[in-house]
Amino acid sequence: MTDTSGFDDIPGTYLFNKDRCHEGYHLNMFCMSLMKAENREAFRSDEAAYLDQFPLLTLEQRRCVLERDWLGMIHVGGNIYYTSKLGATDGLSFQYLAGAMSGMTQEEYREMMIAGGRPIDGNRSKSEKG
Amino acid sequence: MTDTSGFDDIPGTYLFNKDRCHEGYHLNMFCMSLMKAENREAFRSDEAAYLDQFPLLTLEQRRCVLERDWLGMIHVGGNIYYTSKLGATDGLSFQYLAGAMSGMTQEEYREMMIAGGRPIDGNRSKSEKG
Amino acid sequence: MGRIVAGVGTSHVPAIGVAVDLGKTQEPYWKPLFDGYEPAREWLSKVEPDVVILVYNDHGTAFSLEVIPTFAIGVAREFPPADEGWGPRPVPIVKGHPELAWHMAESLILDEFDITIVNEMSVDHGLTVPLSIACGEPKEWPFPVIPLAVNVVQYPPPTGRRCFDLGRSIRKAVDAYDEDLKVVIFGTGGMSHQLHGERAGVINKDFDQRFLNDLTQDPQRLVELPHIEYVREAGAEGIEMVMWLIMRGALGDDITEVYQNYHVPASNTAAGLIILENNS
Amino acid sequence: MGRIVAGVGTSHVPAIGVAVDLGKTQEPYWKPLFDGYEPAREWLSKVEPDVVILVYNDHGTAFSLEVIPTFAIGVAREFPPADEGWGPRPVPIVKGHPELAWHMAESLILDEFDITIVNEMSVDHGLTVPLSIACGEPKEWPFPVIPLAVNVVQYPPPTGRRCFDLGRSIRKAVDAYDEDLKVVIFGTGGMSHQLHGERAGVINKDFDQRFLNDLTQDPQRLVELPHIEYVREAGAEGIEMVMWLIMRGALGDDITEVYQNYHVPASNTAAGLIILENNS
Ligand SMILES: [Fe+3]
Ligand SMILES: [Fe+3]
Repeated sequence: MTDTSGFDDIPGTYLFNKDRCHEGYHLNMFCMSLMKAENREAFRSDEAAYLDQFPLLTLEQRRCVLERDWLGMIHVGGNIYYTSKLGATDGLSFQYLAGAMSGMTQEEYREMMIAGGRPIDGNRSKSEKG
Repeated sequence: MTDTSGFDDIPGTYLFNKDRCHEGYHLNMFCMSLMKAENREAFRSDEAAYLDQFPLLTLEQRRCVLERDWLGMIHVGGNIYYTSKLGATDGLSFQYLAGAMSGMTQEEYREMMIAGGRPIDGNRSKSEKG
Repeated sequence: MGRIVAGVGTSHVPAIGVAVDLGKTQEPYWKPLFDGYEPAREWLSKVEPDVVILVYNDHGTAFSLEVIPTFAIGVAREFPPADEGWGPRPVPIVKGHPELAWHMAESLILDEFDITIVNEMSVDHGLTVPLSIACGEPKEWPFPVIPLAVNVVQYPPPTGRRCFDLGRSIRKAVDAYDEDLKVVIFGTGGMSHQLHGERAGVINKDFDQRFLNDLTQDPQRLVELPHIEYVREAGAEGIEMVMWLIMRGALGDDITEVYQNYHVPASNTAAGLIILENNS
Repeated sequence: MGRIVAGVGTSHVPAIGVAVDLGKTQEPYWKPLFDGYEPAREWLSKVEPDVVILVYNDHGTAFSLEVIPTFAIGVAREFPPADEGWGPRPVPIVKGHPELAWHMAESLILDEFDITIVNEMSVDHGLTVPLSIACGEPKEWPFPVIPLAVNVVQYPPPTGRRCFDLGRSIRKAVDAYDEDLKVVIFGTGGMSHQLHGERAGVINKDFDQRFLNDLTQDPQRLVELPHIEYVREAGAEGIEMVMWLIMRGALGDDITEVYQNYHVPASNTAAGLIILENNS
């Protein structure tokens, strides 16, 4: 079998592999539907009703969407290029989403990036981090 | 350049290459739309109006469709796997279409096939044929 | 580990599906053909594959001219029969095998085959007719199926060599699968037929029978056969036969032909069938 | 005959496009980055390519999880900018070059690359941001563009070696084109960035600068770099850098680096740019 377990040792990182593709399929396809202006409008006017069109979403996936739990979405198979379309619908930038997922305010995150970004040292492997 | 001119020497044969893909694009996409029952119904109830939804069809392509000029469709970029969907809409089999394109009645064509098919000898190249 | 125990080559003529669906298989036109399928059905029901990898081409159905993948593998749980213009065939939904299919996709891409991964698609006669040929009319297909769609409609199709090499890489992938699975691979399409133009109906029995025989006797000749030979000799749509080379490539050098059948006509087409058991 | 005269590597960060579209390029946050792009713009306006081959990845825009091609080439006359959730970018429609694109598709498939041919698609920031970086804000893009989309979103992307080899095959195709065409190839994406998860924001300047330098000094090291190295060292989305190897493979052995620029941050990303002239 193709062994991707090495990737699991990288902290705070979720390889979008076959399992995540499968788990997140309908969540990501919901996000993709927001590429159309009329769908964004429909979603904004009644989020729960719009989500009803995606009956294969799990309850947890729905919760993550409704509560804008950006890291939670990743945990249940969301892919950032898809969830960012929900972000765009809300007028949020990739930088806001990145901050939200890593537990920082947008301002803190922005300052970290201006200072050179999150350091790679200490962030390569869970054991190194541990 | 990739040279496909050798294929032009094969009589009565139209390689579906880049030029035919380009020329026949909208004709074939129209045919493909007939894979939905509701579209078949709309087409049947007013063929010309239905075709108006495909404004990039040439006049000749429209004529071929409206007159069911099956060989003509091939000459203007139609691909048999697409035009056969128009055939299916009309309740016609591949065998009917093949007969029509080769200038035979369905019965003549069927008999030819039962007798072993169109012979390959004499049908390999235009020069051989000529 | 997985094991490819056999390969099946078969035509996938739509009219064969129509004959099954309309209960015409015992009519004089069709009976000789279906009689020829009987031994293959018996063989397959004895083999009882755990999974079938079914190599076929989509005929402008799930894919259109909009997006034309050279090789596409279906990783979905199920694949509904497509509506090709006369309503979907009344056959069971095709169940997939996402675990092996994803494993194959990963393995093939890392082995430098540029596969397209497909999570949702319908399947046309190219896939369902071989199932009808091999299984008759069961309530459910007796095994899960991994669809492997090959572009042979838009020129250029993959070369014979590329198809054969893809077969070898499929074998590596199946061998490396970590569950015991008995796999049969189908290569479908052909044999000689031309569906379009003034030359429609061309049949070349010599070409076809040499092709069938050389699957065991001289596969290298087939691997090197250029596209134009298929088109000139076996009819424009005879080019589908390159897909049989994927099946052949997935078998080892040591194979045994256990059955061969050839019948003209099935509608516009020479219907061939071959069963090759893999000894290595 | 066609001639690939140069390769450009550049990031394609969406926020760079936003900065252009909202007129923010002279604000303190963005000015240093855009100042660094000036020499590249001057260089490109002097080269005046007849066609640009632009290697990028689609970010779940034209393609979705439904159908995931490993390599896809756009053969259309034009490609509209996509709506990625905030409306399409207010940039010109991208004109294609169907003649060269189809020739490449044919040549690549016959050379055993399993390309997906695409007749209709929109293009997202992955393609339009490099154009903004290279050309500023013209009324029309100054050259036709052949989009070459690579899957780097769904694991597994193509290997570095496969990308490099694809570049070589692209070069063969362009060389064999029967019209005089001056071609520049762009490899885009990266450099280090991670957009998701608790590790979002990771930047690895050493990795990036070594990558930039090794495009001329040790391309073989890059060709052999496994996916996990990119992900661990350059952030999960840093894997996009494999696409630069297609550009590098399309150049010969004898190349000259004429410009290099590196700036942190562009939003979440280390923005790199390199220009390599092809001497052979
Ligand atoms: Fe077929
Ligand atoms: Fe990107």
